[in-house]
Amino acid sequence: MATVLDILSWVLLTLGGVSVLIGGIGALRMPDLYTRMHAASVTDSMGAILVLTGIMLQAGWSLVTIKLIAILLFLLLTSPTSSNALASAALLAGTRPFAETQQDREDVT
Amino acid sequence: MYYVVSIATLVTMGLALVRAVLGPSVYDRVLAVNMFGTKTVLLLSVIAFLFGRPDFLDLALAYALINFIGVLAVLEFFRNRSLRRRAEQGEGQ
Amino acid sequence: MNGLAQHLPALQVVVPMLVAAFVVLLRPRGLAWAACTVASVLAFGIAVELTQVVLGAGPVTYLMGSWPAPYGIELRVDALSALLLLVVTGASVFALVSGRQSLDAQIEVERQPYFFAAWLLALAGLSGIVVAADAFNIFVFMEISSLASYVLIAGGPDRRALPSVFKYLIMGTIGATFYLIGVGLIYMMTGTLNLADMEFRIHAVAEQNPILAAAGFITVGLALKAAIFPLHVWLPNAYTYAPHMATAFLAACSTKVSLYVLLRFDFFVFQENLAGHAFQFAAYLMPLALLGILVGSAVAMFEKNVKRMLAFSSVAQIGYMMLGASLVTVAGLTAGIVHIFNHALAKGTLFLAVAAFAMVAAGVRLDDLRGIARRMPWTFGAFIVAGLSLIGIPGTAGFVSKWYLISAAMELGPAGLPLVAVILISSLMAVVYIWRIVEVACFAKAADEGTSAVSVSPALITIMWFAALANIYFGLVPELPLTLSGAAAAELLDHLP
Amino acid sequence: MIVMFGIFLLTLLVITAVAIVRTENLFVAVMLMGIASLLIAANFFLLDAADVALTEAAIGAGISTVLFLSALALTSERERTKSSRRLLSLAVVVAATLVLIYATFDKPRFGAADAPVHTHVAPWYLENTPKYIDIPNVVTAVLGSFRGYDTLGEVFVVFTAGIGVLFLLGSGAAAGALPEEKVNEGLRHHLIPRVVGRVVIPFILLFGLYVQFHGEYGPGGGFQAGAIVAAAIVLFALLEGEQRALAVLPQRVLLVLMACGPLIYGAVGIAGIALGGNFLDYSPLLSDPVKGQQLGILIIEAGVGITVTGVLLSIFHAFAARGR
Amino acid sequence: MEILGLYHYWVFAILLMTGFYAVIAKLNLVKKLIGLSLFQAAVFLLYITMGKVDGGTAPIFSDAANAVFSNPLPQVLILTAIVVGISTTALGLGIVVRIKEEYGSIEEDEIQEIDRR
Repeated sequence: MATVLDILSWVLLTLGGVSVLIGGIGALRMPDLYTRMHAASVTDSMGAILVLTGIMLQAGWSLVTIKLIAILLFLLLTSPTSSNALASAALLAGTRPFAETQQDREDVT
Repeated sequence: MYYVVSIATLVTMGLALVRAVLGPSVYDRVLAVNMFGTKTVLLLSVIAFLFGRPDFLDLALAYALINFIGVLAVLEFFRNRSLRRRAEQGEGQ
Repeated sequence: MNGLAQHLPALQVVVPMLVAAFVVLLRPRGLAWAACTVASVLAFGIAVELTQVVLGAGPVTYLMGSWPAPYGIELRVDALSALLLLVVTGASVFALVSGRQSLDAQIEVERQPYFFAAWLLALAGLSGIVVAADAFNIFVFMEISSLASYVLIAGGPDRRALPSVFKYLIMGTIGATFYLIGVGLIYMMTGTLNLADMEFRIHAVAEQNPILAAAGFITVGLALKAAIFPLHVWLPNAYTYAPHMATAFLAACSTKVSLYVLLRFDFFVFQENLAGHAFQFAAYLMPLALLGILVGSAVAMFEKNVKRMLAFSSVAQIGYMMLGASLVTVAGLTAGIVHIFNHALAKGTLFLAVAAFAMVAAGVRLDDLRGIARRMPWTFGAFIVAGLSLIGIPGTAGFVSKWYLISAAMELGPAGLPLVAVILISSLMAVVYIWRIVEVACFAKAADEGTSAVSVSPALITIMWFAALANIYFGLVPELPLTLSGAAAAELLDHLP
Repeated sequence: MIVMFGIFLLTLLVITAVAIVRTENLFVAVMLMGIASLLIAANFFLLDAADVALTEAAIGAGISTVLFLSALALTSERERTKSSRRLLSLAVVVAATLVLIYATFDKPRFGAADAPVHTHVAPWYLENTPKYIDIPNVVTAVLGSFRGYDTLGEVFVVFTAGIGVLFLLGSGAAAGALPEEKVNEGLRHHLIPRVVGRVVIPFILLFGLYVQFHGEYGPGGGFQAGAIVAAAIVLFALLEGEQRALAVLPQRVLLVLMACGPLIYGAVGIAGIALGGNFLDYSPLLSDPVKGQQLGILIIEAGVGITVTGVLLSIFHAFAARGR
Repeated sequence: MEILGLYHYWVFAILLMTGFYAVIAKLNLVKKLIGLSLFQAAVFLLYITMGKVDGGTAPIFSDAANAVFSNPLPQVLILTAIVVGISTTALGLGIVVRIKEEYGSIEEDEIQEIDRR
């Protein structure tokens, strides 16, 4: 049983690491704000879930797990909220998605 | 295995930093700051286990919420600015 | 009361601090001044009591929280700290008791509780630095006093107070941070923060480089705070645009406390521990002190704003104190330290008189003071007495310190002659700038008589004259400051076993 | 390996610092400052300073960012002029850097256990904390008791900054009389952040209390808790409008909080004198000296937390009131 | 490892001087304060670095932890210094806001220009 849990948690951790990395590359390489945000926020949540669950499996059932769950819940609540607020603030300021025009972007920098 | 995750997180933090420095718009930078914050939270959780001191997870929790507040403060600030600009433009016409 | 006596070093700091927290809550705003004055007088009483104890029984130490010395924080009051405590608390009492009217005119009643709380915090911070025997504790109290001083100066009615105080804040913080770096480096090499412990443990340190770097950082940082030439650039504007009474308080004591810390470090911690210590003083600090004396006095001669003129004169006077210390002899140190006391008396009185002038005249520029001597003969009389003391006329306090300084310089033999020349030249310059005010005040025709119907409060006149007479008293009977500074100098130079 | 992590983070920090100085947009500088704070805090964590890391994150990345932004909202967001005396400053700075690096060669190496710092005073704290105070967190023991006088001074530094800002900017009470529609709305009509905020804020407050009272056992204490509670209320003000935050905690109350913290701290110190010890000696508070120390630390930490909350919120409101 | 053992101190030196450069060379008052924060942060790093012991852990006793603890004293000092730093920054920002209200500018040279008039 312990080995199964171990293997499972390693797999989760590795996947988490990979998705975190993908998010980072996406945020760097994507062409405009909204696509970058897409790359960053989706993998952000994904990575957080995978990594924290992986750690949880390692930690076993204790106060630590509760803290980890609290962190995970907090990240899952706030991270999309930040993204949402960011997108709406950017839209309000007049940043248009890449496909429409590239001109506007220069105005708001 | 914790090392793998830590290294991936560290590299991502570096990438986020590059995005924050390059911009180009302020919103890109906010995005980068937010990402940077969540990656720090993950890094701290992992390192707490790496150290064998899981009681330090409190720190990760604190970072998560401070980061949230910081990002919202920045955005609130921009919103006010755009609203003000819009109002000024409206008066101008 | 006997039980409380042993806690005096702690109470010296804690009483004004706690009253400050209490003052902001006072509902009738006018009470703030009264509470502040009472706390200040109390602090002065404690300082007098401590001085007596120190004169009688030697240095007093106090262990905060009863923890033994290098582990807990130790307070230590010796002759030098006692002298400084008298200056700090005395200046506060004089400025507060006489300053009600002037402060009411310059600070709105609504904001007064904050102002007086800041005043008490400045007082507590300065006394805290003086009684501390722990390098980091000095930093903490330095920050309390600095932040509070920024608030006091920013209270000035002229908007130019704001850029001046910002400059002071930047330079003050850089100074404090440099000090912190220096303390960090010493801590790194010795593992302790207690000054006495530090001194003995530096002996054991083989590598001199970090200690040398630390000495450099601490000297530069404290020189910034003490406004030692050429790092004095924040001082003239800050003192010019501060509320008059805040200027009187801060000019009398704030830079001197930083100078005190510098002396503490240079003579207690580094003296026997750095190769060529005395030489470093003579080579680096003495030229700065001399230049400071000359440049400060010279600029003061051409200033048109009286407060600025006196501020530049302060830069020169700090030079005198540094000059005394840089001789690294008992006579020189005694002269420098006694000048701390005498200059506080003279400069404090002068700024009180300026505050009184400002109540009646339109401003404190030379042109505003035309014919002021006829309109305010009493105030002007006190101003003259303090001015003579600043110049160093025999019979005044200023003469005592200059006399000691000159005799200390003569001890050097022929090499001391240029120093004597500088002191004499600078005294002549002081005659010039004080004379310029006298000339305008006595002989120039007032532009329009009776611009204001305000009369100066009796409290201000009384205190001013009291201070002016103190200038004469300590010129004729200089035992108290001389005993204290002699003891302090002896202790600074030969405290090593 | 962990050392390599630290070196990587430090390198990122240097890059951030250079970017902060080079950018001409002050927002960007402030945001990068936030990143720099997180980096520094992460480094502190790697260097075994959990308490400091928590403080740096809460104060450097959270409160400091909020304060800078409030000030920027009232001033301007761009540097207008280029820097002056560029070459001279650069020369001074490069020279000083070289001197500093030169001076490092005699320093004890990073982490060396035989360095003087680790052999002289510090071991005493590690040995005697269980004996005299008996709480697991040595940092809290040193902060609260062994060097409690420094902490008292620090509380007064915060207090001074608070009254300084109130003196300069006014307490904002007068501005409260503005008509309701002029009032800054915050993210009010933004549904999602508000809903999430309502869920999250109580937990942040709870977490703040946990940090406050868990400070004797784990990383935490009055400063961190005060900053976290203040941050929670700032979040409330951002989401629900500053007026509602003021209605919950009016300026007058904040002022009382601000002054009460130092008074509580001072009162504990005076109690030490009254009960026959020295100032800030907590041992006589209870018949068992160790329990007395614990009680003293608990009370002074509460005083610290109260002051920090009061001051930070007062400052925040003072800035916000200027903007109306 | 000899060189790596000093890397932390070098970063301290570089950060310190980066902040210092911003303080002396920049004319914008807010930028000066940002530089000042950086300058102070560098000192925090110096202190915390010297408190680290190889193989040590945070000075908080726990059942599982090994016996080597890092030095608590620098941490206490820096806790204090961080709070002092934010206090200075807050007061500085208050002054900057007032300067902006009185002068309409937060650039040092422009303010000097206005005062000279």
